[in-house]
Amino acid sequence: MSKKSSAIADDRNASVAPKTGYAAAPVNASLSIDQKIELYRLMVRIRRFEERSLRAYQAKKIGGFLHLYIGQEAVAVGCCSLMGKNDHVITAYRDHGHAIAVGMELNPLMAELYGKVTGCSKGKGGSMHFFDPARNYWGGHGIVGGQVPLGAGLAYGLKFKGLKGACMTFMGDGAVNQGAVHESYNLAALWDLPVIFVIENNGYSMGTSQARSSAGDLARRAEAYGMSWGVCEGHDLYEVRAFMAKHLEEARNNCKPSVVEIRTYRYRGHSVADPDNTYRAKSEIEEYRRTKDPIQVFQAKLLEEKVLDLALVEKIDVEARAESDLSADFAEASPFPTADDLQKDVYWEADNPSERKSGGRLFFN
Amino acid sequence: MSKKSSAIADDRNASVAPKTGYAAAPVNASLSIDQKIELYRLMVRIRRFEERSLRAYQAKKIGGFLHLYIGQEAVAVGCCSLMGKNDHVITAYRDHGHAIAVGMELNPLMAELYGKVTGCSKGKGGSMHFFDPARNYWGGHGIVGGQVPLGAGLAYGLKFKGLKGACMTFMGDGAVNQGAVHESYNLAALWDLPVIFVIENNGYSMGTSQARSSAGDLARRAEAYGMSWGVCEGHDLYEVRAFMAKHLEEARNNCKPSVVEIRTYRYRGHSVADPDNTYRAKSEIEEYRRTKDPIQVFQAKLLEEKVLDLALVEKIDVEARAESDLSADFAEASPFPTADDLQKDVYWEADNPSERKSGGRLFFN
Amino acid sequence: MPVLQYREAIRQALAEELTRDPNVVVLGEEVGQFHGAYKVTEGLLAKFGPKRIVDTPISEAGFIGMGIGASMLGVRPVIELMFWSFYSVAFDQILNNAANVRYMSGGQINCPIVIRGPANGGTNVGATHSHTPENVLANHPGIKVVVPATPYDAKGLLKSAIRDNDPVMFLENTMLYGDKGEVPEDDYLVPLGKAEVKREGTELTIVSYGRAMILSLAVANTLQQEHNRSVEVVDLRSIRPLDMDTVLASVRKTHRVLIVEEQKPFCGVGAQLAYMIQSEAFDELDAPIARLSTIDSPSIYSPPVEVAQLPNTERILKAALEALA
Amino acid sequence: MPVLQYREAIRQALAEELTRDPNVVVLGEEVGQFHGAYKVTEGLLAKFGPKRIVDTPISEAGFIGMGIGASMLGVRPVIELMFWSFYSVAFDQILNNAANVRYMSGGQINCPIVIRGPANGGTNVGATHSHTPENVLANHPGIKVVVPATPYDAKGLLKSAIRDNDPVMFLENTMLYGDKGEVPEDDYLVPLGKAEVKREGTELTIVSYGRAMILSLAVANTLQQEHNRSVEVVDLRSIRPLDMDTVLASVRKTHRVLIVEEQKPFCGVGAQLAYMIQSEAFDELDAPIARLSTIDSPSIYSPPVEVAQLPNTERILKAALEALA
Ligand SMILES: Cc1ncc(C[n+]2csc(CCOP(=O)(O)OP(=O)(O)O)c2C)c(N)n1
Ligand SMILES: Cc1ncc(C[n+]2csc(CCOP(=O)(O)OP(=O)(O)O)c2C)c(N)n1
Ligand SMILES: [Mg+2]
Ligand SMILES: [Mg+2]
Repeated sequence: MSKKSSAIADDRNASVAPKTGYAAAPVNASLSIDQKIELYRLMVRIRRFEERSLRAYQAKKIGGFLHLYIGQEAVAVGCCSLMGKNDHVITAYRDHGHAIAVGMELNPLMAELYGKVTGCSKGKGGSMHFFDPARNYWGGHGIVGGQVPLGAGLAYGLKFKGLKGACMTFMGDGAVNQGAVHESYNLAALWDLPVIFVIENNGYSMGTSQARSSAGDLARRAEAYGMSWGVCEGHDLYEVRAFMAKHLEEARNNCKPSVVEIRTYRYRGHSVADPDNTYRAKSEIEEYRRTKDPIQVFQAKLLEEKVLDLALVEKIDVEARAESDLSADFAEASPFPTADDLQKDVYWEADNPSERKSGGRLFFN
Repeated sequence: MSKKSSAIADDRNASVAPKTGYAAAPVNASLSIDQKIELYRLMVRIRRFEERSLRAYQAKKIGGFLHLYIGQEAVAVGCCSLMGKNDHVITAYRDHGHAIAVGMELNPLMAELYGKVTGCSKGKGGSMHFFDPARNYWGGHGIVGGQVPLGAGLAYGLKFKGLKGACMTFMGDGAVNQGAVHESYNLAALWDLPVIFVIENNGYSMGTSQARSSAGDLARRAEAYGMSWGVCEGHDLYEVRAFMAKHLEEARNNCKPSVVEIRTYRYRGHSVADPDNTYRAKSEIEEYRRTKDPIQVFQAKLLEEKVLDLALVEKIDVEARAESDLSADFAEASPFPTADDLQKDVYWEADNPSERKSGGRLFFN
Repeated sequence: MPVLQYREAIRQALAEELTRDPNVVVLGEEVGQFHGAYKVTEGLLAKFGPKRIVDTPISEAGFIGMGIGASMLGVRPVIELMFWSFYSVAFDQILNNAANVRYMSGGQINCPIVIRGPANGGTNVGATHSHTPENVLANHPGIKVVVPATPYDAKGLLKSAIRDNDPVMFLENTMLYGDKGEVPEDDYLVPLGKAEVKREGTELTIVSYGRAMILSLAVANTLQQEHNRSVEVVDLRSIRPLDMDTVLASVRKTHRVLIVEEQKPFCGVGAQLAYMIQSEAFDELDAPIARLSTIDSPSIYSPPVEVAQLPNTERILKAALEALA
Repeated sequence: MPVLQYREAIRQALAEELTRDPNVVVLGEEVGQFHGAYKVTEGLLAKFGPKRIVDTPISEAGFIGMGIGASMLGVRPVIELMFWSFYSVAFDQILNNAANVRYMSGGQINCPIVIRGPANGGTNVGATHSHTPENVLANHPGIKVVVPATPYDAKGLLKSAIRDNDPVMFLENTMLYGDKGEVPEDDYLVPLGKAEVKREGTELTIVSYGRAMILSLAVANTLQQEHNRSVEVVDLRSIRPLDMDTVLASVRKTHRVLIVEEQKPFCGVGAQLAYMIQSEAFDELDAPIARLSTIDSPSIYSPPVEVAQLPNTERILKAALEALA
């Protein structure tokens, strides 16, 4: 969606460029007003989209799991906003935020949740399996840690082809204890793959706090492989961008992999169907929401910078809600796949019968 | 085999107790002359056994793989000589040394290599799968890294049962890059399991040098999990014992796991059938053999200590050769299992039909 | 008799065995504080404490392998896989270590573990979360495989599985967790490897297990009521050991067979059954053995199409009518 | 025509495809400096350099997953598993990622990888190293599975596999690496999914593949020469896609079937074949479909007993005579 627009943007001199802190980091200082607004808008769109999807889930329009990203928006938006042409992204099942952050439209995303043929994966993947290779977005993966070797492979592919790019490979704090993650760390470090392993540490894997699942510090495990690493706070978009820009440069320019931990928080249960009261206090959530909500934090900064004013804040919100509603309408109006679609998109050869080289049966009963 | 015996042992005052270095470490200083001789003898028996098995392999008496431990004897003997009643050992496929070090007789080992029913695993496991649970020896495992979670589990079992013991979980330098190893590290550190992960670093995984397979230092990866770690030289039995004794105490007494790297070297190819000239120079092997052969090194020390004299050295060697030859004769004379044995030792229930509780077919065709 | 949910029946089996045998320990992701992703283990942590009910990190290869190692020392771990689909990351531990360690040690080592959790489609969780690996597991000698369909069987089979000295893979079903049935409070066992004729009939034998069996039962009733056809339904309950006698007895009675399974067809359990039935009762068959499986593609997310992909009552009815024709 | 070993035929296929397509890369443990554990890749490093021939650490899940990721960007990795048995530690990457990524992305992503290596028993390496996972692999839609038996087929099939846009699992055999046969030097392809009648006959169809097919051929010759019986041998070559037409045509000719496979029986490939044959050619069968598999236990080490466990010529001859009786 969403042409750039704003009252303030027309009057650029009115904005106040921040001189200190992360906002002053080159990668942020160089942002135009429009760009800042768009970053803000992206976060709002993610939030409103997910809130809308939650209502659809409660209305039983959506099945299976729905892992909401609410509270973590600055991570995906901050990271993905730094992507150049040859930069790639892959993540786990909590993948809505990244999808929107790389520029996917809401309609195919909502339609995917509804299981409709107009969905980004034709209704075949669902919430956990959003993909948009054309936007360098490689999913959306349901097996904890399973996407991490793929991320190393995307980086391998970039290097093999001599492209100057990096692959941001996202995972949760619970994923770091999967063996495949460590195998990937070693391969990346051994072969200098341009990959950044991004641990989105929201404190919990389902109902298990970091302390109950992981010995030691998370990103620091990079040291075991002689890789560089870092930690940053994930509620401040400027901080995420400033921090990730360095790691991306290292990856792109020097093929240096790294492991980074971005501290964040999810407001909702692990997935919509899961309860949320056995392992953390409500007050913990409230405290975060009050002091560190990434949208509020960035809004406050942009208000201060006079990039936003309250009217524009309101307008962006209204637009995002409307867009989300429209995506739900779109999804609702779209057709389901049919049983005939079941065996499409399984084999390239079956989908391209005129180019099929093999014989015999591909499917059985 | 092998009652304790020696000319010198009768004349204890003749021996010269070392005052410095690893030999003076309490765990070594407290060794009796007989015990020292037995440690030496164990190494010689391992070497002669394996040399004999190599000849049997060349004579096509033995099939499959034969991964010789020659050159690494001080590691298994040093570590296993420290075992108390509740200490356990598990290792990979290069498992002959550990088997002899925990006290297994040569006959069932050689018979296992010959695939005979008198073998320690009834001819079912072969070289890679020696077991002797009665001696706390849990194998002998063919999948690289696959034994490591089992080792953590043995430690878990000890702790669960309230026993003061530790499990030494051996692996090669190539195994450290398997995911299951890292998952085990995390579990051990998180739950304080009494396990020592022992990396026998012989410099190569098949034809791949450590530098070509592993980023960073090996044992140091323990830091990633907040575990303690250490490195020692593996050609000096005294050093191995002094070093491991500390780690064992920590595990037994304080349930503190650790990762240790013991630097060693194998003289032979990865397995008998494998060539050995593509990845290392002959001179490298010769150099090690000349300066660091664990049997030579310990022999020299014990000669100096007057624990051994040349006659006894010769006697031990002759006995070990004879014992090895006898084990080959035993193996040769033993019967093979039969096809009827194939389906024994698969299910406990099938082996104990009178106690069988289930119905139906356990086997198919 | 008390009426319990399938999940409660499993919980009761766990609680009874935890009480009976101090070596039993329940391990898995979220089994403790979170009460289990599907609430099967609800309340067990409070009752048995953290030594017996252990929350694990997300490290299936690690903690399953650890369980196997502990079992060699006499601990009896009952390990929850949040989804059986996650066996994919622990495959080596299960199918090399658990399945082979007894054999490779010449019978010296027992591996009394149970791995349990749901293995099914139907809840719109897509291809990565909908594996039904009973065929793959049972392919490996050394392993036992159980798939209970009712609360009664779930409790009785799980208690047998926990007391079994061989590694038992226990495949539950999220779609059945809420199903209710009579479950005795006492200490009964359902032996592994005993099929049960869940419904008698004369014209067609449906061989099935798990939720597909429940659906087959419903179809058999429809066939009786609406088509006046008499269908026998054999519930295998165990895949390995396998009670072929009960299957063959039914085939000799009806002379027609339809196998219904929630499996991807290629080399599914139904294939093995078909091979054995034709091998051992060839002359008893009045028609080819029919088989209804999940439609052969990765599991789709789209809720209505997933229903169509699985062996639903409509598809079973159609297949049964064809088999009866 | 040049006579090559099976391993040389594979090497030639690799070299030709490496030359043809700059995106092809060979990855695996010891494939470079060590020339491959079984010398299949000997000389390739010298010829193509370390960018194209890559030695990996022992991290099958890591480097197979990496290969899958790279393939999504258009690299065409041919990954050697030193033994197919080691797929156990990479199972998730193969059967969730490679098999499903096209589907879950609604057809947006291709995964043109080949995973190759030996999958067989017979060399006394015991239970952990003797898996034959063609059934498990082919169970998963999205995956293709090929098992060549001859040098000619090995080269032609591997070249097809490398050019294929779907993930192809290529199962070789250490016992066949030294076998020799005529292999054209030119750029021929053997298409996936085409069985071949390796020997014509009229009284019995043996359906087989891989080394079991080679043994079956020998037995068929013995049966002709010593028993005057005429046996047709169908070599499947591909397990998925599967050429049922050729199988069924042979069954319609001979009316008797013996399936010979180096598989653990429960849910092996032979079970699926038996189901399909009886389903599609029930009335053509003069006798139950017979099947000879590996004797059902973990693979034994003891060399002579391992011979007895596998489908050797003696066992095949006995089974064939029974099937002909
Ligand atoms: C291999 C595997 N094991 C378990 C699960 C079930 N599971 C899904 S998400 C999750 C928690 C992951 O937590 P984290 O990595 O912190 O990500 P977050 O949900 O916080 O984004 C678990 C246990 C899974 N999908 N895959
Ligand atoms: C999972 C797995 N991958 C590969 C192999 C083949 N393999 C057996 S031993 C070995 C090298 C292991 O080297 P290291 O761990 O250093 O032990 P060492 O042989 O030096 O004792 C390899 C690659 C295997 N057995 N298992
Ligand atoms: Mg988390
Ligand atoms: Mg080594």
